[in-house]
Amino acid sequence: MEVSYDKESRKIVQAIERFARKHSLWVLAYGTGCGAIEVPPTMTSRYDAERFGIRGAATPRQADVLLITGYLSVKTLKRVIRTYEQMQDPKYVIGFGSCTINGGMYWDSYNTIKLLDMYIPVDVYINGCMPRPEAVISGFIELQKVIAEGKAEGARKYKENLDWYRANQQKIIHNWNMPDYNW
Amino acid sequence: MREKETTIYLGPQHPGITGNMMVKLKVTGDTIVSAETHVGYLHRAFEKLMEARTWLQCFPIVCRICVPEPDPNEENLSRVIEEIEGREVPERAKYIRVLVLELSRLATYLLWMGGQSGSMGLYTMPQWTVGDRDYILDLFEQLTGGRVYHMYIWPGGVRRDLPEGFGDKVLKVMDYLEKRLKDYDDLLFNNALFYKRAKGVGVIDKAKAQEWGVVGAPLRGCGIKHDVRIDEPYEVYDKLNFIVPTYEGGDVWARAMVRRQEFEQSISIVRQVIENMPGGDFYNKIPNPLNWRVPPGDAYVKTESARGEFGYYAVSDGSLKPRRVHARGPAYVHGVSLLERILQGANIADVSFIMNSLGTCPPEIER
Amino acid sequence: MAFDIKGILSPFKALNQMGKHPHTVKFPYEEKVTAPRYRGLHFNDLEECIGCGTCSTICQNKAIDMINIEGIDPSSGDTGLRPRVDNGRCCWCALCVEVCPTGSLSLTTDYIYVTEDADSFLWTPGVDNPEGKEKKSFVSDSEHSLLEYARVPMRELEGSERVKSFAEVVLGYSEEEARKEAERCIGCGICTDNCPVHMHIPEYINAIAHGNDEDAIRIIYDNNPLGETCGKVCTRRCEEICAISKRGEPVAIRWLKRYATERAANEEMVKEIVNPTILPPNGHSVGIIGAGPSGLTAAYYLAMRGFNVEIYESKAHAGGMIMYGIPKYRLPLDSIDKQIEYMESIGVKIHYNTMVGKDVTLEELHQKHEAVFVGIGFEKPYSIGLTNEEAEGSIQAVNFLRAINSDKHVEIGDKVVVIGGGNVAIDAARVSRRLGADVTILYRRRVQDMPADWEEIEGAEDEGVHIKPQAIPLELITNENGRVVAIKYANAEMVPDPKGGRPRPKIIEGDEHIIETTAVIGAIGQEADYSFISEKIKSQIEIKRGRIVVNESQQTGVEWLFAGGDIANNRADAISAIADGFRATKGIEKFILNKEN
Amino acid sequence: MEVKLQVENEILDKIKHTFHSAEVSIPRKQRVEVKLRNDLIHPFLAYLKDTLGFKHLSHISTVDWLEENEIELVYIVMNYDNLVEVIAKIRLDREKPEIPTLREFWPQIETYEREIHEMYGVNFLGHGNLTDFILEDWEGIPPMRRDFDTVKYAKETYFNRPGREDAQDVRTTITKKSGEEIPELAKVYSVRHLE
Repeated sequence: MEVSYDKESRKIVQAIERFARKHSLWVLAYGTGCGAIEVPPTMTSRYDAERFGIRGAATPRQADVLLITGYLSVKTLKRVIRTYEQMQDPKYVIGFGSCTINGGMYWDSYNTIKLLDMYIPVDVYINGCMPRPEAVISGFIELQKVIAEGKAEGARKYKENLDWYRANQQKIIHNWNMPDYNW
Repeated sequence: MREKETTIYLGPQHPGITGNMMVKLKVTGDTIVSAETHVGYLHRAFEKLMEARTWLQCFPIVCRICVPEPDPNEENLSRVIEEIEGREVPERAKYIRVLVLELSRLATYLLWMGGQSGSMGLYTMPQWTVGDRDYILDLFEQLTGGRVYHMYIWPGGVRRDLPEGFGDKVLKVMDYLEKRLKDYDDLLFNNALFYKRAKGVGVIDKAKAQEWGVVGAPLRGCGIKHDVRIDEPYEVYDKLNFIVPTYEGGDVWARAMVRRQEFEQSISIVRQVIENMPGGDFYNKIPNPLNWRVPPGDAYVKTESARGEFGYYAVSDGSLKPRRVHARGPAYVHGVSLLERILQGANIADVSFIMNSLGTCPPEIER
Repeated sequence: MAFDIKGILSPFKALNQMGKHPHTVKFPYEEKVTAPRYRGLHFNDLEECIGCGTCSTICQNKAIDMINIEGIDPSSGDTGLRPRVDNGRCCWCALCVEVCPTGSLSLTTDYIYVTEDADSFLWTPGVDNPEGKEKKSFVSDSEHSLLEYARVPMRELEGSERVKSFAEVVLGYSEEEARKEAERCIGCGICTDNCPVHMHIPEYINAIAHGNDEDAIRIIYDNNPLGETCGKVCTRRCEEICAISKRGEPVAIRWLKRYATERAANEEMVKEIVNPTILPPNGHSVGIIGAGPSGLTAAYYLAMRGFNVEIYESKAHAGGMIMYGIPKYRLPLDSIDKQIEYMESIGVKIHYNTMVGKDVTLEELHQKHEAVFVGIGFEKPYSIGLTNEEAEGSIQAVNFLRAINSDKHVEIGDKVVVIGGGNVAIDAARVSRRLGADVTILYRRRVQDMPADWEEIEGAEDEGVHIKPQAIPLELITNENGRVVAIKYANAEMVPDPKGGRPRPKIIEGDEHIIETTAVIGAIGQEADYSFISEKIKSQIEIKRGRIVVNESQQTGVEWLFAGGDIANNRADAISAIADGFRATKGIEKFILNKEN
Repeated sequence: MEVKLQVENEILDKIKHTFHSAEVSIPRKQRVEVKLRNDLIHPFLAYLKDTLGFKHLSHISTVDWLEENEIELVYIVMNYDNLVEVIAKIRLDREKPEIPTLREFWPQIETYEREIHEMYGVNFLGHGNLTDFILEDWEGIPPMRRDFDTVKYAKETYFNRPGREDAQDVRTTITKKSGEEIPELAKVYSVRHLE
């Protein structure tokens, strides 16, 4: 049911929404690359990311954040796209590590994608190879900031530019036998 | 009542191990009839990339082959080059290498303890062990400059000497870990729940173990005493005292107990290394890396990693770049063909449990 | 059911932890200090960096680009480029740090780089993080650097062995030594900028490192036909700015050139290996005065381009100063012969014993040839300006060396004093030593001020030459027969130059000494003899401080007259003369072909 | 120090005695290297496993000798009793690399052969399951073959982040300033990117 607000109260509701969202970032437990090795230390006792409301979620439908921990092979990209499309709004993507930015050390590999944002929208990048837990937490804090400012618009961008993203995705995934999630 | 056969896809989204892979299970009820592994989600084509890089440029790459335990890769590649080249390694460098390898083994075992207990729902363990593993990573940071990827062991020795007072720091962490091991015992290894859960699960047939290509802790968990550190001593393992524990049974429990004993042995090795650390050079310098050619030849070397025998086969054609470097990780057998075999008859809940106990590491399978 | 007190109490164990410092790092409220050798983001000391690009070469991720930066201009020994790191590629392996020849590049303790903008990961260390200087952690020092900073030592004859004959002092690299030395090169090419000829240094060194000496020879002969001479006696300005020399000994560029060129043992082999493309005769003709390095170079390349080239040489042997000025223990006659014969074999004609101005005039040459190149060099010594200078036993070094190199006997006795501190003075001293004399060098300034090569000075000292610095000669003392028997000199102290130049020697009053001597050799410089140029032509060319003024293609004020070598540049070395000859080739070719159209 | 290679020499003798055409050498302690005729690899490994007790197959490695138009298969088998490893090498024709499968000896060899088939295009006759292993829907030449150019493929297939076009080549910058002209034959030596 759609509730209509006037302009002022919409602003207030949005602010409350964003506050709530930023303090409950459930991360889909999908370690896609070597970066996944720094996620356990971040999540466990030493760095304890749960202080920020960050914790793991087992299934895409319950998760808010898709943490792309490093390179994606073409085979994984297909699964990641599927996972991302299964996630419910609001959803955010963090590109973790150099290889999500410009290929990193796999810049000449035939099997890994180089620019993550050509295939799915990315809200925050964490640089490093690999990023330390402190950097991961900084990335999440940055994401919280972006959410609070209302700038984390990745999911909307994906919807609006779906054709562009699809074209890029299908350029490398030859056998596109995936269900359509009714965008 | 006839039970219907169902197909379940486990993974690739985090099956509970370090990396992504998928197991396609055919089950009737809760019992697995057959399992089929699907790997390749983490394939980066390392072996191809190495052929396009100079020998030295391979080093930042190889450590990424096995994410939780990068050091055996560096050590292996260094040693295979040294063997082709006939390069001598100073004694001190050998000791430092053993120190790094053993610290890395401890870190891996701590991560494994977390994974093993996490996969049976015991979530306190990962909080402890992964947190404690961080102290070892701190040591690595002090020594090598990197937490996870060290790029520290190089042909001819190691990259930097031990920092001031490093030995004491290591010993302090060793004391701490030894103390913590009692807690781990209370919570996991002496836990009746764990014993009941793990005994008789994921059994490897002792008679078939060698033919199946089982190595490392799973092999010793079958009661077969083999360890590369003893079989073909490398670095200075022949000068150190340690025992290779074996357990009978070939099941998850036996493998866990083997690793627990080895954890203790590793602490002892680290202490011996610190105590006997010789002076002298830590590095027998290679020529200018821009012009460094390795003479033609080939060699096969292996290391006992925390998961088992890690072998490198390298071929040089005398140019600046390797002709071929082939990494053979233990998980290549454990995680694919062996897993398929021993999953038959197990329960669905056992899959991740067994995968953990075999030390399955997809990035190492696919490279 | 039994009452289990232990089971009830054991959870309270957790109370043990109360008040203890928590194990959790409270990031971001509390920073965890990174290790002193942590590998984080880059920092580059822009002042130290010379833009050699080795970091960019070694990077297996192709993460480093060399870019122009505003405010940093190229200079000698600095390309003006600076590295920029793509953090979307960098893996913090620090290989770039390990091979940085200057040690300017390092990694810092900074590692947090979080942003929404994917395009912001290109950054220039040092420019974008000047504060990184305080945070350097993983640094390169000579101990850990992967570059080899020590040179493969050159084998030489022992000092006592050397003075016995005119045998070549330097023995040359063996193949193994040469490969090892060539491997040290990082191939940046900064050295080529300082070489007057701009020889392709990294290329031929790389060819040697690859084990392909013949390619190295071909590359050397591309713009230097006297590569072997340069390999033995070059003043090697290239080595002064070698990137490795920032922290170590420069790559032995000269010795490697020597090694490569000596691989071709005779002129047939040189011709076979170099296999130059000689264009068919184009009907044009060029005359060259003087078969010194500049003239020979011009002749060689002009001949290759199809010109008819004729050299007029006043002496019986070609080579000019490299033949008559450089002692044979540095540059043996065989080697010169080999190079000259190779040139003649490709079509260079040399008229020996033909003195322009005497046997033939400049005007006649102009009639015969469309262009004339003058490379006569400085043959006329400066007078030493002392009383009794003309006395018997007082010789000029150039004349002395010329005589010795022409196999003539010069009577110098057993106690020789050489005046001067340049290479000629040292050569004269070392030659005298080989003739069996006890030699003393008197030099006005300090040893470190001597213009001679330090290797030469060291060589002289090894051979037992005494060097008396800060000694100003006053007069030559003659005996009743008018023969020099002693020299009087005064010690000097160095006083600062009021104009701000280098310190000047000032005679200490009364501190005068006399050395007995059988011969005094003056070596304080030379000048050119322009008497062959007619007044009419002289009026059209400009001569400044004894040198002919030329444009960038070595053309003088008279359009058909080109000049090069010592008479056109003030460098006073063979390589500059070769460069002049090489430039003149292009200038002459352009001049003649333009005239044709 | 003299190394006693008694065990190795015994194995060497036995192999030589049984397979006359094999070239056998001992590169170092605990290693015996054997170069074989292609058709002998099957009986050879059977002999090693059943008669000499080499029960453990460490791995099969593949080397592409593009220039010689051959693909080399390297079988490394180990005997846990005397701790010696035998490295057996055969060379296949690169145009049509075929060899019977060895599935019957070691079950895990199935995985190895699948990978080699995928990465090098070696056909293992009688294998029965040479399907996709690591790659998915791969088209074109097998990627580990040396004539497959991964840099070119990556450039064509994936994207590169723009903004780095202003990069300068150091050598070119210097020659531009000094006016040096590098001849063609020297250019191969001025390539600094170790390519």
